[in-house]
Amino acid sequence: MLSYVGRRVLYSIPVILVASFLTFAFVRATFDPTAKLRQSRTAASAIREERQHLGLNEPLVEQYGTWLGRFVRGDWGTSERTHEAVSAQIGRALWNTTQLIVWSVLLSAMAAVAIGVYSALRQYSVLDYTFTGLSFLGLALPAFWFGLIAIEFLAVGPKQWFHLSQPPLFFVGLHSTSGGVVDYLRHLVLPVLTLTVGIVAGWSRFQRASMLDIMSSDYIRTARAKGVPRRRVVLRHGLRNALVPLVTVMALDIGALFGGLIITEKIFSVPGMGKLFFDSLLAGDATTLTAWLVVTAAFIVAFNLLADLAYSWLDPRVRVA
Amino acid sequence: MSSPSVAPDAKPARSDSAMLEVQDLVKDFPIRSGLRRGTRGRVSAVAGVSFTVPRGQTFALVGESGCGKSTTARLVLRLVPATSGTVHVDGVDVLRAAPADLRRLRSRMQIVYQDPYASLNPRLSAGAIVADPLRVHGRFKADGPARVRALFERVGLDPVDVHRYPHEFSGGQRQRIGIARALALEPDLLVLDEPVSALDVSIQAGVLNLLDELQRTRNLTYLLIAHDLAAVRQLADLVGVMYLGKLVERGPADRLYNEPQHPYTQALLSAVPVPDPPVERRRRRILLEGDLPSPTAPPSGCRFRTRCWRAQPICAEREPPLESHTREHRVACFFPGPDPAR
Amino acid sequence: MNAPRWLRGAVAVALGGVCASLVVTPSLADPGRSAPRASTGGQIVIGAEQEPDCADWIDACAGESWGLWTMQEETMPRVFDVVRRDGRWVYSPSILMAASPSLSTVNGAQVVTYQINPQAVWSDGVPITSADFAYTWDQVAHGADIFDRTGYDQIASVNDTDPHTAVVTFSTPFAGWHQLFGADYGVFPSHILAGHDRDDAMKDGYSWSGGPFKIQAWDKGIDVILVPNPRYWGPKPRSSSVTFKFLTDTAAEFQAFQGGEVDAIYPAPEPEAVDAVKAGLTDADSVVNTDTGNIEALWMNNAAFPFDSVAVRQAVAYAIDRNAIVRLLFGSLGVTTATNSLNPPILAPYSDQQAFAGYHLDLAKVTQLMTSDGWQKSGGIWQKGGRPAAFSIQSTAGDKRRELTEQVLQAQLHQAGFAVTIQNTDANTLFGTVLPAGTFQMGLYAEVVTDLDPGLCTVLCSQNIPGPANGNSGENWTRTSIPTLDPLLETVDTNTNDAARVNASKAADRIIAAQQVTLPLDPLPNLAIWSKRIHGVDGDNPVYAMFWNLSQWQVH
Amino acid sequence: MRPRDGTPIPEPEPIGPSHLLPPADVGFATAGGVTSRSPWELFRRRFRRHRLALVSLGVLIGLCIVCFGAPFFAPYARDHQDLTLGAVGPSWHHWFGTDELGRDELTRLLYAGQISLEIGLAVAALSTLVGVVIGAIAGFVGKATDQMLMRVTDLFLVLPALAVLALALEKFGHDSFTIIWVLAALFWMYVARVVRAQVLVIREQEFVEAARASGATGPWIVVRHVLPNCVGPIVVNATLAVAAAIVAESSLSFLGFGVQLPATSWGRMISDAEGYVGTSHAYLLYFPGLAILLTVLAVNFLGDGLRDAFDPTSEPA
Repeated sequence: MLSYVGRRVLYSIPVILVASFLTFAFVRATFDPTAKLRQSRTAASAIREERQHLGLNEPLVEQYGTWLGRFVRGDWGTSERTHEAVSAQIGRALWNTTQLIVWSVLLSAMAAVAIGVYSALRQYSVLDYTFTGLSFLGLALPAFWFGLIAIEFLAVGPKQWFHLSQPPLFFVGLHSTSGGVVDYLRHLVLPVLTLTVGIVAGWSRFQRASMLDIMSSDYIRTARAKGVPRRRVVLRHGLRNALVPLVTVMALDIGALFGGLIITEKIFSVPGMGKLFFDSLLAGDATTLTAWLVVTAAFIVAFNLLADLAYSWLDPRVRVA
Repeated sequence: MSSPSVAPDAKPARSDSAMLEVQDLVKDFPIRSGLRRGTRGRVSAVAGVSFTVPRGQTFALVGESGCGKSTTARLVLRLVPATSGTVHVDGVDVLRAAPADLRRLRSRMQIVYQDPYASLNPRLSAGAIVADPLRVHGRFKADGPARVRALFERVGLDPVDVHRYPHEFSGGQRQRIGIARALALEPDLLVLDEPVSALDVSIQAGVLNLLDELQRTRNLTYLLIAHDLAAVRQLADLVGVMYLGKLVERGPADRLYNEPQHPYTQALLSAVPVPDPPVERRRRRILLEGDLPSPTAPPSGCRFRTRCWRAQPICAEREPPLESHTREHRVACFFPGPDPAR
Repeated sequence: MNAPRWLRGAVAVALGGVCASLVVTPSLADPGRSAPRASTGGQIVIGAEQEPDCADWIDACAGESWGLWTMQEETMPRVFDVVRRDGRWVYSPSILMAASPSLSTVNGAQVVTYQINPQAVWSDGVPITSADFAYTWDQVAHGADIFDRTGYDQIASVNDTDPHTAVVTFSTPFAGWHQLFGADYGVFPSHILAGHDRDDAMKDGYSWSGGPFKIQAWDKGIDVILVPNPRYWGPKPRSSSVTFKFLTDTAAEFQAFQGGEVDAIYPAPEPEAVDAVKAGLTDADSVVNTDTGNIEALWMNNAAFPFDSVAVRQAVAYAIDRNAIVRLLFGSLGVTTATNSLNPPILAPYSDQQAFAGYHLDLAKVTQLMTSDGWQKSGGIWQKGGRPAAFSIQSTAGDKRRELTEQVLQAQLHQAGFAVTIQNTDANTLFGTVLPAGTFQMGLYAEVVTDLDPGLCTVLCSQNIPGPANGNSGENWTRTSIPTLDPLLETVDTNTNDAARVNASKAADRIIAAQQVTLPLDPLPNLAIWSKRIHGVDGDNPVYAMFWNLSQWQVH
Repeated sequence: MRPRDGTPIPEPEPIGPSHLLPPADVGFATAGGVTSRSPWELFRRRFRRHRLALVSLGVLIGLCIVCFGAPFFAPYARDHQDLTLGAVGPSWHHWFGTDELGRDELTRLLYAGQISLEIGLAVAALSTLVGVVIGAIAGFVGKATDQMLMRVTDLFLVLPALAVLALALEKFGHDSFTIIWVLAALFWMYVARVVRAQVLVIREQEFVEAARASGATGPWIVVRHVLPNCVGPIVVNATLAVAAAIVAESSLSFLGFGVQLPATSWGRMISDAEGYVGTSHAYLLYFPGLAILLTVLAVNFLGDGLRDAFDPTSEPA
């Protein structure tokens, strides 16, 4: 087991290294870190100094080497857009994004497991069909459109129809100036809802399929035949085994979320990773973009790793293979 | 049980024109594991097998599953690369043939599989399956359809069915499709990998008769793989018994069936029911104790010693060579001898 | 339920997480940032459609209007205010000044003397002195990575021997001296900053102030909270706090106002906001100010085909129904006529606001100009020497108003025989790469003037064409090069005699129009929208926006 | 597939690390008692059972006809402006209303559909082609080639898709041609993985060995024996890729990286109407969103039907 973990971890390192090099090269090829200087009315000497400082005149591989050296030592550079340490920027953004992810994942996981198990046990029941229909709808809804519609009908609409002084749900940022718990929750509902709709749809379909698969397997039939109570069979044998693949998929999806909330954060003005990326992209902030891409790729790799490990931990057969 | 195939006049028994000659064939599979995925050990699936099959004869390779007989069959056809040893088909070195030569060679040796389901492409019609080897070798041409139909007839299928798909045939019919495919290129050597073991007993005889008839009319050479001796009695001219990657006994079929020398052969034969009820009742069945040892760590000396009732200390020390018992009958045992029970 | 132990565990952890985060939530915000509750004026929340990148106002990272509006004008002391007097916007000495700054000539050099109000103090009680003026000038003129040194680099010295009098001596005449220590930068506290890295100390916000408010907390990406500066010597703020909430764009800003998340917005005049004003806002007031420093124009690359021909530039001007575009965009605000000068409305005294009035939709005139220039129509499109009159318009992607404008232009120009494609990129690429490099034919973007001094030389004088001489940093992106224009615009920049400036500026306007260097399109009205909850909002200011009297706002 | 924010990428099966791929749908037609003539016939029968999938196919074909036949079906000329009319809500003359320039929203929706569908179909075709080739090579050749190709695949999967898309479009410009190949470049890995997993299983089948034994070369085996047995998953994947590409394109448009005006796509139309939330012009937001919803829903149902129809383990009618 230890050697398996070790091998997986070791394998992740070159992936991250190559990914970071490609990212670095691509961002360098796309953006000129001195473009911002040219926009302001600074003399050409300032641009020359900046080029010198960033080593833009060196060969690309050498630039990458320097960058990587600094990066692993925690010096992620200074944002060209805000003159702030990139690590501080990303740290702050990560915290906000993480809040969205934690709530969405918690909610989605509970709903998806409940729906999946119910649908599998009561296959072809009315509710199963309803859930299936809803999940197809959830999968087809473009997140940004759903977000806007949600704002229209759950926040702005009610406020206008009932002449409220405040909308029932907030849709700007994660808290108000003097926010308390209720304020925080009112801010969370819409972005979390927007995220959850898509996630639950996918996960519940998956959980239903894997639960159906397990429930029709021989050992479940054996357990039923032996007279084990149905509830016990479902929970102890069925659900437990059906959760294994779901946990894996969840881990993979969560990894992708860290760099994947660009649209949700834009719609709800949440200053997270997605908004940081978007702002940096529009400002051509090469330093931030590079670090951002490497960090999000690292999250995906780390959660892939976690998925592998979770899978091998939950299903010991994999370790042998 | 009288076997028509052992009649000496039925086939030319000229050992000088050996169709298939296998020498010291070895196949090791590496076992990988650990952090660096290094080679931890080896599984000797085939550990030095030699035999010769004269043209027009049938060599039956018999042994429990996992003994390496199917691997040997695939090594002979070079479907898996051998670790060492040689295979000559009609004097041509198969294992060292250049790709172009190998292609030519392959049209002369074909294989019929055990599983009539997995061995037929479900997305192709029966006709297309039979025609596939012809197309591969560019021999389909204008008369292709006619040839396919002739092949269908030859193996006892209705040529009308060329457009049907494998799932629409019965198991026996499928096996005939597989035989027709193998015959399409008019090969000299057929490798039959347990050709009837997946079929119902009632159908087995039909397929075996077909194979027998084909051998006689086309002077085919067979390498017949089987897991029990009874099944091959009808076809076999020569028999080799394999245990854990090694031949333990080899010889003409009648000798081997009548005077088995190796305890393992005797054990295998004892499992075969005898049609004569009084004999059957008198017969003592030899039950092998224990499981087949792991091929990763075969027992020292004689590989069969762990399950052998005749085993002596020497069996653990040295490996018994495959020695002549009589002229063509060879046994790898320090204590060969007739089965006391028979 | 007979749930397995591990499942119970999972549920417990999940519930625990919910509870824990509920408990933790209040501390999500910095402990010190929850605004004081005991106050009469209440808390005001304003939507800002852009977050300033940094708060070091003289650094290259600053320079956005929202930086001025959200923090700078509330915390930095300045020498002049911009006020409306007799129907026009003029400079007026601020509360920092004891007397109106005086302009004189000493030994042939331009000298400006500032008398500092002895009551003026920083938030720590230290008086604002001439040393602060000297420090500010030194930082702008000699600092690294400065946004704009214009004017400050013409100052020879700042005499701060008298703490209450700053005497600024210029090396070369600078007509726009009113801007200095004003809206763009203000005055910096030398006693706090001198000897420190100014950029480090200021870029993420600062706690000192020389204005009515001070910055309590700038939560990047979320909001900035201002609270009254107790040491302010002027009128005390009425509200207990002002929060500027950062929203992603005009659309989000407007949504937030509609949804009641913010009390006031100052949106760019984008269609959705204009639309709402037209539809009538419920429980809200609004002000539309057309007397602004912003105009939208079509900037033609005078060095690139087909705009290297005067006739083509003029023909294009006759092919466009500019008034129709203005009516489409702002008709509902009562703005119906196009801008006819490259000097925006607040510079009316210095410009011929009707210079371009002669250009109006006239297809016959287009035909006449084009044929006389050697063009022939083929397939509905003008051709000359085998080249069609085809060009692309470039603008900032994602700007609804500009995209609509472009599509109308495209349709109108097509009618007149010009094949137009639209090619938008993000602002950074457009202003950082495309325009300086001159790889464009026609650009659609705004001219923004934040002071009351005319200064078209920067964008139209031939010596400011990006090139080796100015290190490619020139801003004459249209590559305008008219020998008779250069001296006039230089006079506007350097002559301290106001009458001479006015004459030169108006003459320049007429040359620009005659040559049809580039085409002013529409005035960009300022739009101030606020909830009826808020009292004290007193209209718009072309420089300081609706926030010019922020200290007088209060919640009803 | 989870076409959701940020992962607008087809995931036909929830795809885990490659060893997690369910080999479930690789059993071969063993359905007894079926008297149909060919797998194709079998497929058609199963598919016809799927009412919803049939309806979806009809909807999609209909959408394609009206969008690509927009010059015939659209009530107004393309980009016809009526500045004096401006934006008004749905009426008898303009069923879906008009936009700010007085352009008929329905007409615009049809022409926008051309671009959305075009991008969806082209991306699906291109990414499937690339994915099949790479997956087949990796699976069939194996060893170092497989290792290398799979590492490249992993690398592509590790990058945050939407961000890289936006970055790439920033670099290469955003005409629909660029959007297509950039999307395809980030979509092929899913097909490649599925095909590889299939090939890995199929190449161990005895009929493949039989073909080798008869002297068939690698390409022959792949084209004649291996790929025909992967058709199901490939087609299902390609179908879902259409939906994912449409959603991905609309997401990019929403971020401002869509096609250049006056051309427009459904995503761009939503993006343009973003600011009208809570105003009387909110109808401009509804129709393009419904168009995307309808298309993606239909494509997903179709994919679901195809999956069942191709799955040999599903019970016969």
